[in-house]
Amino acid sequence: MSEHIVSPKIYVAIFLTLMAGTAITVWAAYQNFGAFNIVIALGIATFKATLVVLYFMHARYSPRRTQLVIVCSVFWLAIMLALTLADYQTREHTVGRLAPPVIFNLVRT
Amino acid sequence: MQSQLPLYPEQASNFAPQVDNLMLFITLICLFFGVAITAAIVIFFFKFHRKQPNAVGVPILGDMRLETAWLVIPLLLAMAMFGWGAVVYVDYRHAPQDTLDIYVIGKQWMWKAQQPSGLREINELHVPVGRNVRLIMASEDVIHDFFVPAFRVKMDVVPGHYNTMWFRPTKPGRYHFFCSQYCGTNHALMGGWVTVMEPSEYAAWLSGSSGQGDPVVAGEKLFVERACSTCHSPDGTGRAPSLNGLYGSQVSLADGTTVVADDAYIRESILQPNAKIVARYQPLMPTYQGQLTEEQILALIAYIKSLQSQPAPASGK
Amino acid sequence: MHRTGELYGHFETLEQQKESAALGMWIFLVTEVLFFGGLFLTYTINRHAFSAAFGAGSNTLDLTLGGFNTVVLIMSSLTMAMAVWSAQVGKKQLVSIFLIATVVLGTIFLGVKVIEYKQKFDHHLIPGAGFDIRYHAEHPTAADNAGKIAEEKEELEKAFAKDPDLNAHAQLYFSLYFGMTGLHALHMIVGAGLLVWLIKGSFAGRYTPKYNTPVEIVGLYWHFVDIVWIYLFPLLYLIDRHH
Amino acid sequence: MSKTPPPSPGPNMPHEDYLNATYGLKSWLLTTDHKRIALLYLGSVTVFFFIGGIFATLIRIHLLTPTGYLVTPETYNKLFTMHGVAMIFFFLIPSIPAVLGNFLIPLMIGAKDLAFPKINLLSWYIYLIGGSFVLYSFSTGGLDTGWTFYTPLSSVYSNSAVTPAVIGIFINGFSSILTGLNFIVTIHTMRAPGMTWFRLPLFVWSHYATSLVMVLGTPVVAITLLLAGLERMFHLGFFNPALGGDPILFQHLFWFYSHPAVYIMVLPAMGVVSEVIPTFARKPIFGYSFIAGSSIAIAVIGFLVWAHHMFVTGESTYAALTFSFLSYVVAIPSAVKVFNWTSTLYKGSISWDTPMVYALGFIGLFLIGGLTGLFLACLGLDIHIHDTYFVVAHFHYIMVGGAVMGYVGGLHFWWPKITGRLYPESLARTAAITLFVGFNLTFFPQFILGYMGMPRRYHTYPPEFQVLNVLSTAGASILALGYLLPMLYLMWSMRYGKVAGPNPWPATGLEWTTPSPPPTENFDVTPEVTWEPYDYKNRPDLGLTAGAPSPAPAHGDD
Ligand code: HEA
Ligand code: HEA
Ligand code: HEC
Ligand code: CUA
Ligand SMILES: [Cu+2]
Repeated sequence: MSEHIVSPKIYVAIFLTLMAGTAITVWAAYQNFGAFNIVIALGIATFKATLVVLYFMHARYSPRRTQLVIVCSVFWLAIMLALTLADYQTREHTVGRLAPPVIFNLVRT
Repeated sequence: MQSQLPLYPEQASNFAPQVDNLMLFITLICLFFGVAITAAIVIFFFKFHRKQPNAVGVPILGDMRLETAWLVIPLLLAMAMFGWGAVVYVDYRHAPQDTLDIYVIGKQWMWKAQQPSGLREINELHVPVGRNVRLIMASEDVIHDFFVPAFRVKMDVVPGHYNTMWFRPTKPGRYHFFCSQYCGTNHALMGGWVTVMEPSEYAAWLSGSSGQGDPVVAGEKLFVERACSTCHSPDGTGRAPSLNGLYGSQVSLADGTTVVADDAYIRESILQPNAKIVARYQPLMPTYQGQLTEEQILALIAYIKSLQSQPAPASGK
Repeated sequence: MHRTGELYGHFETLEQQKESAALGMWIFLVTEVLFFGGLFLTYTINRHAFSAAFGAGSNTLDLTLGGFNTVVLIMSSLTMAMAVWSAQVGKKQLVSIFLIATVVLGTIFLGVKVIEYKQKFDHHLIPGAGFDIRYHAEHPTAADNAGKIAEEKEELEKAFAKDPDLNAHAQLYFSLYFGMTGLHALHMIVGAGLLVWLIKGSFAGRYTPKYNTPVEIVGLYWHFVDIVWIYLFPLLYLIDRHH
Repeated sequence: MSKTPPPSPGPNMPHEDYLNATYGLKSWLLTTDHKRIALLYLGSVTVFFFIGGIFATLIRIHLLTPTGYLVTPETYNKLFTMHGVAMIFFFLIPSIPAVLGNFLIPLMIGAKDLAFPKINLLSWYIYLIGGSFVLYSFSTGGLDTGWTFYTPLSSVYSNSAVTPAVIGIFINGFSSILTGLNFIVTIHTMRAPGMTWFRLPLFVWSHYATSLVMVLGTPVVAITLLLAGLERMFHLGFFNPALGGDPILFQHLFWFYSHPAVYIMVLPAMGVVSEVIPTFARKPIFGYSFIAGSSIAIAVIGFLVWAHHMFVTGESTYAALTFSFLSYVVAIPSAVKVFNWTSTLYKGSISWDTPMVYALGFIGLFLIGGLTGLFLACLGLDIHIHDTYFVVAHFHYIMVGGAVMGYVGGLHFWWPKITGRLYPESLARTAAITLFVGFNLTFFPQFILGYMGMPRRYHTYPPEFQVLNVLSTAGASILALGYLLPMLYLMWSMRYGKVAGPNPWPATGLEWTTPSPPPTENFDVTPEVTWEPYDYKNRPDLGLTAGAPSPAPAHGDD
């Protein structure tokens, strides 16, 4: 495992990109893109996080095994989020959590 | 009707035979695998028992065809179980259009139900045979679960959500229902009876005309039907004071005062139980306001008056 | 477990030792991802159910402070990466300098966080009996800009119109806000402790091109904490800024 | 395959081993030797097994009569909760990994220790701290939420000592995480020369899979219980509907860990069985790569099925369909294992030494437990049997009949290696059979009870259920006796047992090439592995006659 030394130039370039990302995401927050606001905010965050992982954390130059570990973490997080949200998105029978409580008259007696 | 050791509860709803058939199907498949594997182990065990202390076995590393077979065949059988189970479940989760809707509320530790006519019951549920019944359920506190083994159905009752379940009773009778989601101290006591009635009887019951004749007899019947008896046991050991010898006696209250137990007091105890709390008891009793006709209240009072002969209980008097 | 120089006795080579340490840290970070993942899931589901309340809560946060902190934290990531580089190329003095810079930036971040918490406290935004999301709008201090306050009031009324239970649901937002930023801050504090330990080692000149595993491992951790913030910042501060 | 392992020292050659290398309490409490830490764990998980077992005994005595005369409802609820918590979090999850895994993984792969010996010790201390919190909760007010801690009961309504218990389990989670992390790294980086992935013992594979689950799942339950604890302490509303939260979310988060956690409990036991069967059938395991692969498959697919515990909570029908389907898929790798173990017996040279009795018992009971899992995974059936004694019987079959049997069997198998002494064979065999009989009598009636409709967690039940409950209690008494025996004779054998020698069975693993008990550094020289796993044919050093000369292995699959 000969180690790869990332040059400070790259570090600074990444840093500047991250700064730019931060600026853009703050700017975008004030624009109205409808539902896309969330997508944009999280998209930029993911872009930034990826840069940090790849360069600051050297994942780009790491052994395969490390890269696999990273992929796994993202994958398992995705399982948790996706399957749970799928349940919430496809519920039919429960009247939503905010629904007018028709039968609350009964509940309160 | 059933033997000492029955293997399944009575079948009293449309789902019961379906679930039992499913059970039989899966049991057969599993029996097959269970018996086959156990038999193989026993046979191999004896047939290939070590003959000399130093003997080793024949090295067999594996077999692709066998591996494939026992990957694929169980998978196919599993899919059959899944498919059949899914059909029953989807049916269960989608109530038909023409249901009789009954509201059910679970709270620690009792069940309240309200019939479409507005009539209310506690720890009891009356339904007509042959009608599709849908329960719309909510909880006041923690998660409960409404479970009728004879119907083979259950559904959690979740605070903040409204869950529904449906079934079609197929056989008149009285069946146990339980709370099947652990909900605290008296989880095991949070049950009652579902009464499945012929439609005409049900209609009569709804109109309250069942309590004709002697008010004491009617009152006694109500006392059981309305679950008074689940709390008020004659010997005063339950959660509530015994009502034996109550009428006309001095009752000491939690606030230190005493009252004479007359008709008005008993009436108030039934309709506004929290107005006067008996000493040493918790204000557990639910209100029956709006659930009893005046006639029924009178019948209950008449019944409580009749309980003079038995010895007076020690508590609260 | 005896030890020869930097090599612990149960390892055969320094390479093996370094590889193990790095893999260990990466796996630890996986557990951290899932740990924060549980919080993110809770956040997502509640945000979906109570978007008005979460929007209102989000708008009470101070974007200037949050943005400033984001910059500070990313900068600390840069200095951390530079500390690793310095060790790799054998510039022993730079290692100490960059590590100290990192710890200073981390402390600034935590300091700003304290200011923000204090503000929430003053504005009655701590979940519990005293919680009142209207409090600040109704009790502005002399320092507050009157126009902004009026705007805030109007926004709140709009939100209350959408969700009459706003006060209850905004508490959920703040529970999550304090939960998530609190756990993040806790990680920062642990990281700062590790940095101090590294700085001590660097003064002794311990980290060389041959042996710099501790710097690298702590670096991984520090960058991870940065990544968490990269997500927390938009989720807590930014979404629903537009009106 | 030409080289043979180095000859091991004779049985009676005195040597310095990990037990007698240093003396004194301090040398144990500050040890970083994985073997000593394993013994520290052995002691502490046994304490929790006792505690959990005493609760179980009280439960069973109470349920003798329908009204239950022993304890009040509150106490009963505390009993089964504390029974579940002690048994799951503090006994079964750490049992095999932290005791046998800790002891054996470095030995099996030819390493001097785990990759992070200090972290290994740390994780034992974390376990103790977590355990103390939980014991504190048990002794001050108890815990009555059910081991599942469903909200809002646990976070709002319960009057018992929930907060310390939740903190204790939260802390204990880190012990599990660190153990898993240590194993994964060790298996990746510490293997001896020649120990390739496909030469790893299946015990190591199953621990690798277990560690994956520990590392990926445990953090989620940690944060979940932390949130529930915060909710309780500060009246927050994450899961409390009265404040806007959602109790179902808690269940999702809880089961995201707790379903995979059942595989933390059973995979290591499967690993034990995969070692024991080839040893006592004296032949290579059938389908090595399938058994190894199925461990990984169980660990991965096991993460996709959690909401099968929530079929009647009102989760979406689509979600229920998905989770039921995947639950059936995850059953397939378990099936593969059972079939391969059974086939391994074919044309073996089978003995019925105690570990083998346990292993065969494991297969039988795991089979019943696993197959009844298929009933529960069936959507239409689960609406009837959910939260009844059917579920209780299902999981005891797997966890007690399966995992605990595997654990006790494994302890017997490696006892000579751990202590250097043999246990009394016929007594041990008797105990194993007693356990098997007592176990079935205790839990089989519960399947029928469950189908008849007896809900679980009931301190009182309708009288028609009494007969079966009495049977179950009777079985539990036999079971208790069955557990008492090994505890006594194993302790006895530490001093008085026959000296075992390095390889009493004989078995093929690397751990058997070093003296018993092993020296502190495990091997006198770093071993080099030149043989395939479970290979009896090319191992003249084992001193076995290869029987009739057999042809080259047919149908090699790896
Ligand atoms: C070690 C513990 C362990 C293990 C390994 C398992 C394994 C399985 N479990 Fe179990 N389970 C628990 C412990 C465990 N479980 C516990 C503790 C609970 C209750 C929690 C609580 O509520 O308190 C529970 C509850 C539980 C439920 C929820 C019940 C309910 O509350 O309504 C379900 C539902 O799907 C389920 C299913 C399964 C399945 C499909 C498997 C499968 O992995 C089993 C696979 C094995 C086999 C199938 C046997 C071998 C196969 C063959 C011989 C071939 C034939 C196979 C086919 C034809 C497919 N389990
Ligand atoms: C690893 C897990 C594990 C283990 C090993 C056991 C072991 C046992 N369990 Fe347990 N059990 C659970 C996990 C486990 N259980 C869980 C998770 C629950 C659900 C909890 C909940 O609902 O929240 C549960 C619930 C549960 C119930 C249902 C309670 C209810 O729903 O109301 C019952 C009832 O019979 C029961 C019985 C037993 C018995 C008889 C044993 C026996 O195998 C125990 C035998 C062991 C001993 C007895 C101790 C050792 C022996 C000695 C020291 C000898 C001397 C002792 C005597 C002479 C008494 N358990
Ligand atoms: C959930 C349990 C419960 C049920 C059901 C219940 N009660 Fe009660 N009842 C109590 C408790 C507890 C008290 C004592 C505390 C109080 O006064 O509220 C009480 C008090 C009373 C009293 C006053 C007794 C006295 O000693 O002064 C009367 C009369 C009474 N109940 C009648 C009834 C009748 C009639 C019914 C059915 C229609 C009924 N109760 C159903 C729990 C119950
Ligand atoms: Cu209500 Cu259990
Ligand atoms: Cu499960």
